[in-house]
Amino acid sequence: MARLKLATVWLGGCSGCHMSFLDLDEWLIDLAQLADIVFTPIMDRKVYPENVDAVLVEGAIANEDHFEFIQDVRERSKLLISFGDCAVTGNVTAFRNPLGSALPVLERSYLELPDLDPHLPVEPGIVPRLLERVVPVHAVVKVDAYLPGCPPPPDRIRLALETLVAGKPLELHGKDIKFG
Amino acid sequence: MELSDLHDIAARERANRPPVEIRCCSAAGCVSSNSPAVLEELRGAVQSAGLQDRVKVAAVGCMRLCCQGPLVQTVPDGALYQKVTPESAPSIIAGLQGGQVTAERCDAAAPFFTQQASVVLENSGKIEPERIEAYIAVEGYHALHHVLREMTPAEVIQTITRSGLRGRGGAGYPTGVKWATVAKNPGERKYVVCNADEGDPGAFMNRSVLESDPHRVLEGMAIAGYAVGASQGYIYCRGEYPLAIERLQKAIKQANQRGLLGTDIFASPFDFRIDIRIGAGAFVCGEETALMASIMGGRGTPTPRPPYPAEKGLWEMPTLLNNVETFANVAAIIRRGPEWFAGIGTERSKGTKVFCLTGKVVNTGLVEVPLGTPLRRIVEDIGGGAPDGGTIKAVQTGGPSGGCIPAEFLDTPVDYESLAKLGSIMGSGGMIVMDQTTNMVDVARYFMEFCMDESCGKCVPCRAGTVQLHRLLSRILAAEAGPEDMQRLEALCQMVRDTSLCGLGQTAPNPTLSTIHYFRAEYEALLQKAGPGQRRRLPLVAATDNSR
Amino acid sequence: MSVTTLTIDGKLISASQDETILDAARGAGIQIPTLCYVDGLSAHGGCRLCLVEIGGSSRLQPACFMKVAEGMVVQTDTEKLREYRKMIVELLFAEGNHVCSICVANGNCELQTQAMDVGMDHERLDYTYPQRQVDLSHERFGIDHNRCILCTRCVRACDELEGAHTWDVAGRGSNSKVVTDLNQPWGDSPTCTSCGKCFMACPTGAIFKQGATVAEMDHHRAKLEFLVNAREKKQWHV
Amino acid sequence: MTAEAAKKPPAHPSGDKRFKLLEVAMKRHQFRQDALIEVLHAAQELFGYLELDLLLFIARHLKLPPSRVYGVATFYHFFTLKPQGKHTCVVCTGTACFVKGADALLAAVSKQASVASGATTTDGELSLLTARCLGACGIAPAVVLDGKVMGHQDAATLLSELKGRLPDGTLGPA
Repeated sequence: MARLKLATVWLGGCSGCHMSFLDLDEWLIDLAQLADIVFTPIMDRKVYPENVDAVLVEGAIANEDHFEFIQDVRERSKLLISFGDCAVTGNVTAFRNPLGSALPVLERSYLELPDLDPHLPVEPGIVPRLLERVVPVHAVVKVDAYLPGCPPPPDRIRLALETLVAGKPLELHGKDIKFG
Repeated sequence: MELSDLHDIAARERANRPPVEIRCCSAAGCVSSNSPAVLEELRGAVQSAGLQDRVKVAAVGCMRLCCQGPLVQTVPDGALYQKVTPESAPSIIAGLQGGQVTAERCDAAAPFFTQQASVVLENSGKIEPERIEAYIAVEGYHALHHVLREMTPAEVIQTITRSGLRGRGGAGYPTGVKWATVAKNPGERKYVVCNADEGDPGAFMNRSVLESDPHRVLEGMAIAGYAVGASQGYIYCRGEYPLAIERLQKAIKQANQRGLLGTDIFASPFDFRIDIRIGAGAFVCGEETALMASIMGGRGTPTPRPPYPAEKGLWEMPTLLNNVETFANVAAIIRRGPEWFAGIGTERSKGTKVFCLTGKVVNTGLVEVPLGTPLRRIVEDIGGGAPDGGTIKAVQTGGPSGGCIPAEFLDTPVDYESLAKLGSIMGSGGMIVMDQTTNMVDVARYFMEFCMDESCGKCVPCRAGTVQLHRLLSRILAAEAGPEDMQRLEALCQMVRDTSLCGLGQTAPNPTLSTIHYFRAEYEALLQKAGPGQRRRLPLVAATDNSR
Repeated sequence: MSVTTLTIDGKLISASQDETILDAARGAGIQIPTLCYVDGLSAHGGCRLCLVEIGGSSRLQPACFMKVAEGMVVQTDTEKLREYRKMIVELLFAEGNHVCSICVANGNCELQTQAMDVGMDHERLDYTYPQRQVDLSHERFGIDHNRCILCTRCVRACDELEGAHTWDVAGRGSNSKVVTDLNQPWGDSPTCTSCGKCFMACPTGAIFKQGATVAEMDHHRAKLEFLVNAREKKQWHV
Repeated sequence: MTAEAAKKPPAHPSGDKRFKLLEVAMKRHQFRQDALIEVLHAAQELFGYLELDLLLFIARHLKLPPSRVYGVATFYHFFTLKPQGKHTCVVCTGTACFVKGADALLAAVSKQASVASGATTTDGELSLLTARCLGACGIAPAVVLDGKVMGHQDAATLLSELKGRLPDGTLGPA
């Protein structure tokens, strides 16, 4: 059997889901026996590769880079798994949505609070523009499975990865789909 | 008050009637087209022509062809005038003396008038609604007398049952069965409630009946009170109908003064009081449990049934709830017999039904026809078809709870079962014609917005489900939705229909479901327009380059 | 009291005539999900989670309201009901701003538990992100309307158990919200006795104890039933 | 009757005669709690809108919890807790009016006067409101301007009628 090509992606989130992933500790060594990690924010690779078997996506879609990138990820991956509450629900990243737009947050952070040189950051091509609304991943691309949790506890991640490696459909139940 | 007194009043009324009567509509439709000024001009012209002894100017109720108001009719010759202005009005009086009439003639022999029936509206446009004597002169309150003196409550209920009358508020529940249930349920007090919270947009039959012939409703309620053993009645009337409320108040006062309501009616031991409760702008209060909550001074939120109002209604007592039009049929049934009534209509839908014909149709106004009349006769013969050479695309019946019937089914007889078979309902009687310019997805969204705004908020599927349905419909309409949204729309429609607490939520998906059923192509076209969307477009405008 | 026999999920059950389907089912160890229902308070019938199928009727009925009847055949867990329950929970999540990860009730929340029970692993509907307020004016409690599911348990607890009727529902439809008195700050309420029954009744983290932090708050909901038994039956179940 | 039950709430301290009239209206209903909606109708007729102070006055006289009074007052669309503009323009959005272009009427006034539906212009001159259905479908689309029902309206006729009633400035440039 061909080794699973696995990727992880970090969008609008706090990286907590990736930390939880790293909390799998020595099981990561077992995982390395079963799968190749072909793309992840914790290794230095700039371009998302083709023909990824499964990808764990952390974080919500909060800016235009996320929006473009997730579509590349979708096109190049067989299975896309929303990884953690930000990807699944928007979670804390989407906290600003009830304000109606991104502007109140930017104004608060960059105009009202700073003592020195208050201005809105505008760096086309360097700082991606924020979307008016933060949306969960499945609002933009098709998602194949969901792994909720803030962050998903390591044993839940392990269960998911073991299922994927075994080539079984990933469907979690009961406490394994607990939000928060 | 005795029967002889009724006869005396009627005789006096007839004796005092001058040879010519000029009837001017004073119902709300014509009032907004300036009929009060027309009325004043007519009265002035009679004065100045010195015709007071020969000509009477009467403010009557609705003459049905609302789009051509104000309407004026001269009796006995029956000449009918439309769009009468204060300027053209005096010429009608001049015409009586051979002068030239400049007021616009309306063809009283047109199908709009000749193809209609008259049971509920038999007095409408003929008698003065603000005078009880006028009602008594057309045998008003005779049925109540007959019932109190000659019939037992059981016999009254039997008569109503035999007539085959069904509730005119929407669902068509057999009236006699309902009365029998309230009558047999024990309770130290019982109530009769008239639902005059006519909330369906595009429906004003009840307003018209209340403004044109209010005593008819009071008499029907009193008969019902006797039949079920109630001594208190409430009329719950929409606040949007100030004229109807005013006329009801006057009518109740007159009936009380004449001893036709109150205590010991017709020297019998029967007491019956009627009070008005004025709604305050909440469609959901047309639902019977919400209506009762509102009568008791609370938020108009429904409660699960059972228990039904017939068991535990107002203040936990057995309560009979019927709609205005249902009560308006009662006295006629008693007067003319159940067999007469059962002879009108179809096997399972007896009697007539009043519809409000509006929308993209030449003749808009009130239409009363026997149940079972083909829809085509109503919209094409009586209604005159679509205006400006247009073609009829669909007819919407039943308001926000109803559906859109496509033109290919215009030959369907209008009765409870046939409409239900087409995915619509009779409802209270709104009938809105749509022509080829009408976008059916927009219609579905319009009704969903209505239900969303009118949801009371008590149950989750209606409160939150209508919001989601409205969003989905808006997205489809904006050509931003995909096939999965369409699937979700249909699934959510079913869920809201099956799980909502009351009729509002249970029927809120109907206009959407019926337009999907008959006009799916219009939905598909919008999905096509949205395209498959290989790469999703940026759905949301970015904010950061707003550098100020 | 006459006894009725009925079938719930294929199990023959006897119940007293005035019992609801919910009571009868629970008595027989059959769990029907609820959110707006809470022991000790009157039934509300708003959340629709406890809808059941009754043989011979096409209409689903709320188990918390519907009384048992002789020979009744009830199904509480069909595929249709499961799907509808899931949609109800999704509607609730889409309607408010529920962020479990930073909620005081995380781990003690009935909505969160329902989401797990109905198998909701993501939201299929659009989040609406309403703009809602947080009121921290009361010295002991706070209310975060973002987490309110309008179950009215606080309203009923305050009215039926405490008798103060500080809470009620204002507005309507999706603009409904629970208010104290004339929609004034809770801390200024002249009718509130600070008894905490609304807090005990709340199924989510909407009404919370001041100073509670993420995931540490328990509501002690059984206290309400304890009070009812003590007050009405003069029985203290300690 | 106990002393507690007989306790009558004090007259309103403002001395405003309208409170006296409202008391008379409540008395006509024997201060019955189930007459709350009738009393709210009367109060709004007298005062134009329902201030919190007024709601509290009603709660005290009917011996109802304030939250209940507030809940009922905000449930029904007829009742308003905010003062209305000097002029009111109610656009009927019933089905017959919808089919005949009520949306366009609403949009025209909303745009011209820069006021959202349900709100009042900043100068307090005009409140733009909608009605579910006036029951005047025969003359659709219908509008009620300062209490007067006008049928067969279009954006031009309605705006020119408004122009005649409103001071310069309430309606923006054409």
